[in-house]
Amino acid sequence: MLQIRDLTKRFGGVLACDDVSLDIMVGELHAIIGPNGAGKSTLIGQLAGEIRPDTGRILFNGRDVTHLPTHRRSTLGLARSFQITSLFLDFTVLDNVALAVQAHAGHSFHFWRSARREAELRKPARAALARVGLESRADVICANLSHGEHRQLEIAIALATTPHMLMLDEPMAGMGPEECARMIALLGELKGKQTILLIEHDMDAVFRLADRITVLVDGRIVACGTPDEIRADAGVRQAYLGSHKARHNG
Amino acid sequence: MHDEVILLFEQCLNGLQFGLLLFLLAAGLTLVFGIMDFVNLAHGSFYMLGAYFAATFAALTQSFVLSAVLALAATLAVGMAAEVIAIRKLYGRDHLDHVLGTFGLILFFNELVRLIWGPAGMNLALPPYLSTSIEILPDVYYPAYRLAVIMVALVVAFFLYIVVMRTRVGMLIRAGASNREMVSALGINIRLLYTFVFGVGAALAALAGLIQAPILTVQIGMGENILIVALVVIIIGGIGSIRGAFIAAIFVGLVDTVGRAFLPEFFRLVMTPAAASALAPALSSMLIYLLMAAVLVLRPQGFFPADGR
Amino acid sequence: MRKSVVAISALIACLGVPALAQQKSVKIGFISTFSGPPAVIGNDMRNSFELALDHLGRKVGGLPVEVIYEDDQQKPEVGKQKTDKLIESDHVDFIVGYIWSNVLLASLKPAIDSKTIMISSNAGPSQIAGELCSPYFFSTSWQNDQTPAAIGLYMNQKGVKSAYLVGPNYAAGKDMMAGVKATFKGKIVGEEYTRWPDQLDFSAELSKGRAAKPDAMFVFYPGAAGVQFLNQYVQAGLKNQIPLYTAFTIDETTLPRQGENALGIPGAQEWVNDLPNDANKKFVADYKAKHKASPSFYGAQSYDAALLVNSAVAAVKGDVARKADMIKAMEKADFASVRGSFRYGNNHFPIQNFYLQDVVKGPDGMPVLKTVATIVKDDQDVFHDKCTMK
Amino acid sequence: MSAFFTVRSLVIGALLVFLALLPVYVATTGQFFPLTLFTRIIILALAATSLNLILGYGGMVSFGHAAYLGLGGYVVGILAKEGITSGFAQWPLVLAVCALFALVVGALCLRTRGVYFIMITLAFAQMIYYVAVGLDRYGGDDGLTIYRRSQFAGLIDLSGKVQFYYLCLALLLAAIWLVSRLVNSRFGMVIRGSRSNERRMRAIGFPVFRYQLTGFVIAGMMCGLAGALLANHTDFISPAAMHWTRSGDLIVMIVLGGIGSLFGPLIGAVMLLVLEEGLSRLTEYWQIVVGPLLLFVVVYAHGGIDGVLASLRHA
Repeated sequence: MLQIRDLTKRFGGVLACDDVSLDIMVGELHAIIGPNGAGKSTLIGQLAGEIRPDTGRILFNGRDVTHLPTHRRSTLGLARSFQITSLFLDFTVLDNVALAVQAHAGHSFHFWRSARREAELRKPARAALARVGLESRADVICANLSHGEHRQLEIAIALATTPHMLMLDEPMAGMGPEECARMIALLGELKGKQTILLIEHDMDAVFRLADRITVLVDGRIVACGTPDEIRADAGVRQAYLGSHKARHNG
Repeated sequence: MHDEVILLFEQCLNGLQFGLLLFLLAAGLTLVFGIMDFVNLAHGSFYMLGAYFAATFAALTQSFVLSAVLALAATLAVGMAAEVIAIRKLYGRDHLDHVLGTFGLILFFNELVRLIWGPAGMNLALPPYLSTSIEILPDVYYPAYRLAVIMVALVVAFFLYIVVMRTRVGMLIRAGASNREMVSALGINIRLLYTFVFGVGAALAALAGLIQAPILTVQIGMGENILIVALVVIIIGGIGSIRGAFIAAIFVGLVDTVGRAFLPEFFRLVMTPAAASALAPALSSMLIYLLMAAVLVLRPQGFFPADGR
Repeated sequence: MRKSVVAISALIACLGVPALAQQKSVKIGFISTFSGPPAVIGNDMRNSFELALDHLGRKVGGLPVEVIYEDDQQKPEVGKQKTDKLIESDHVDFIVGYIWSNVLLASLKPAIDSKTIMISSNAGPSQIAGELCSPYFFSTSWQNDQTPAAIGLYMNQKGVKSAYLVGPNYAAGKDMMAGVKATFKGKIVGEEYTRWPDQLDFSAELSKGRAAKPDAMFVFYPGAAGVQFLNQYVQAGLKNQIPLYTAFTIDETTLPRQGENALGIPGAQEWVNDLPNDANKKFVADYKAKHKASPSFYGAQSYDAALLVNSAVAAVKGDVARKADMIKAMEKADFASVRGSFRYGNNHFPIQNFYLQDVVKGPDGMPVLKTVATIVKDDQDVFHDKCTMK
Repeated sequence: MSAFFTVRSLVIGALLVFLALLPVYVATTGQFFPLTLFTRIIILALAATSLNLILGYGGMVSFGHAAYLGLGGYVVGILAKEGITSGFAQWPLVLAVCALFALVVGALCLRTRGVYFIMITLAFAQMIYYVAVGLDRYGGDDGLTIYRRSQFAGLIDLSGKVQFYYLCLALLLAAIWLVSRLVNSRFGMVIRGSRSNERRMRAIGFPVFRYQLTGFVIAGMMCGLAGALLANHTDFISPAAMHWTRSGDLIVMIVLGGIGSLFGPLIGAVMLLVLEEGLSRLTEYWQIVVGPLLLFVVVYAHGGIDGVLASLRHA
């Protein structure tokens, strides 16, 4: 599904992404973990098209998307959620998702019919909301939602674009225990139906859901394999501990 | 041929003088913009107030220099008062609110001046020692006043550069430009710094205003058109950068003055003198805006990205 | 007995009233510039117009007069807006004033369309003397080109061979340049226009003037611009190098601020403060008494405008609705003008003499304008044949 | 139903009835000045409505929108001077010229964001201002008088004050209705979405630039039409109509009336110009009130009058 070939990105002195190569298989839930500042957000930024890599190539379904603008990648089926919630706060929840449906329902140069009354937009939007359990909040203004609901809405919006691959940037960030549980259940449902790239700190969620895990430290891949391999891998543990030491004198 | 060279030389001096004047106006604007991220359209009003104060004090004290100093002090006070009463409420709002709020201030200051000084406008007579012309080159006469303006502006530019670059206050100002929250977190009374910087910005605009007073008449709304040119200068120079403002101001000053002086000759070949001299100044003004549009499209941060210097 | 006298006089009074009932007072709109530097000119015009009304006993053609003053801020669009207001909201019978040709040109159409009689007491653009002339338009000043044309003749008399012309780039500026070029026999070595009204920095033009080395320089800069130009002309050391000839640049409103700079610089004028006729003596004396300053030609022309309105309303005995008759009466111009008698051309522009004025030291040492000679008699503008009126 | 009879819709309804019946009042009293005043208010409300489409709904703060007022006026003025006075030729050309100018300017401006967008739109408007000043043949600084209004072969006589008033009112209401359709359409949702969160719009797959540019062009054409009406109304056009303070006035109208609301521009236009006319009779210094009032609205009442009316729903 997604081939990343020796991606490199340097911000001044900091080498945020150092010659990363990675393949994501169709239908798998691939998790990426690593300490803060390991370059996870830079990686997803380059995949989404918001950050332009210095060198390297990204192939999505065999097509080179390295320099494609963000909106083109989304229409090709590459959806993402944001680490810091980024929604249409002055729109209703349903409008938020309907916009995502509209983005993938042909061009928007329709000037006359009211978009809010177009069933072909509203029905799929309600379906996406149902999948994340927000259908009861459809007509609430987005700003009035709780933080957890915002995170769920991020997923719903990403799903509404009927993506081939879903990139989730720390969906569990800032969530309470029962909200985490509900999110894990949701991701469990999506597993298998969708190729998912999950970036997350919540270890037990990662190890319970992920088919394969990649560990990123200081912009480099230190390990990649099944949850059991990673759990047993000495390098990973050392890298996690070592990276703390490395950073002090870095 | 000799005359042509003299003419060009005189025009370049005029361009330099206009450029330095623009710098004084732009410096205040870019400081306020760079540090407080605040778009201040009322900056032109302080330019006008400086001219009015200078003309009033000159009538009272008969001394050009004394009236200039008093005018700067008065405008500094007005600037600080405006910051405390109105500007302070607009921090943190988006730029549309800044533009609108200060647009309201322009209307207010114009009417206030009309109320106090009346509609007729004033003019600032030059003292005798400044109103002659000096032979700077063999039989080339250049008005003494314009030379004085160039000297004063250079001194102020140098002084400003030193303050911003070398002193503690300067360091605070530059820090404020790059990271506002950090400076306030360090316990520095950021509110006082803003009031002071805004006041200094107003004083700089007043200096530009009172310098132009003897050349142009002092009247209501005199600051509105030159404000736009100053905004163009700080965009080209890079918002928040004093060095950028200086270089861009000189460049814009030369382009405008030389264009206004020599384009008519060029157009005279193809059209009547009247049409030529209507088109020439219009084109030289347009040149400046074309330049800014090009900068904005190619390098949205301007030539010298805002790093406070 | 006394009661009956009172009753009878009351009866007569109310009898008399119906005759005039339909026109209680004559409403006049006066548009000039009362803000910014040119306010000096506007005030001179207002003072002279008011003085004329005082001399007429605050009555025009026997009717009380109501004057509404409006400020055009020296902007054509504002002048037009105020003209519209005077016509549609105040329903004035006459509109008087207009310093600037561009403001007058912008305000002409609404007045002519609404058949409101318009009297320009200063601006005289060539277009209105020619193709845009109208029965409802009268001028008590001159057509722009006439005065500079007179200066052109005077420069020929002085044997000037080459001239460098400088002026503002608006309707009147172009007329003035055309006027000098029409009569001046010598070579024009340079013709520079400056942005109007905000450009008051003439350094570029003065440098070019010096470089062109002409026999003389001609300049047209009314009001504050004239003060600025003269200051910078002297500052640039040109005073003794190149003689200067002017039109509408040195007058009683600017002389106080021009001072010595203006000494020895000639200008042409259709009205001068020392004209020997009685009307002028009374006008100048009363003006000086009331305002401690001498009136300018702007004021004199506004004074005449008031007398012209009076002659019109008197001719129709107060019934201002009879516009055609008023126009016929105005065409006769039978009132004691401060510039002595003058006739109207077919385009309602005056046919009058032009005098040469020089600036000399007055008895109290202050510079004063003095008439030196009459350049041309009964001069008519060159555009009157383009006007379709009889 | 109760939502329909809110205070806001009652006030707007009353305003529209007043505007519709104004000519009747004028005919009875013979006082024509209010008609001239309100014709100008309606035309400027049309211009403000066009700006509100991109500024209020689209978040594109164009500080040079008066350029289209001037462009529309000058196309009519220049054609009239060259002898072409048929409205059927002039007005389509006005729309074409404004569309072209908006396309070029929009394509360049929409590459920038925030204060740079404000400055670059201002720059292009100043450029058109100086082009007009430089057009010596068409009067330059002195302006250009239009001796014959746009002719529509007897269909509508623009010099008839009442007919012209109703034409302007009809065009304004049509514009407001068009905007109401536009902003709720798919196109409108993209424009409003880009105002709310442009980064998210891109992430979900919207090529935002082309929609914003389309909005820019539509607003430019609508304002050009207002410019043509203004030129016909005042029989005169001068560069001053495009001065940057005129663009400022348009923004003030929107903010005073209620930014991003359908009738905000109309309310703002009526308020500002009636204030201007009324106060200027009381005191020559009327602007001393408008300045601080604007500051007050910006700082405290961000929704403008429309916002205040809306909040009165519970009253």
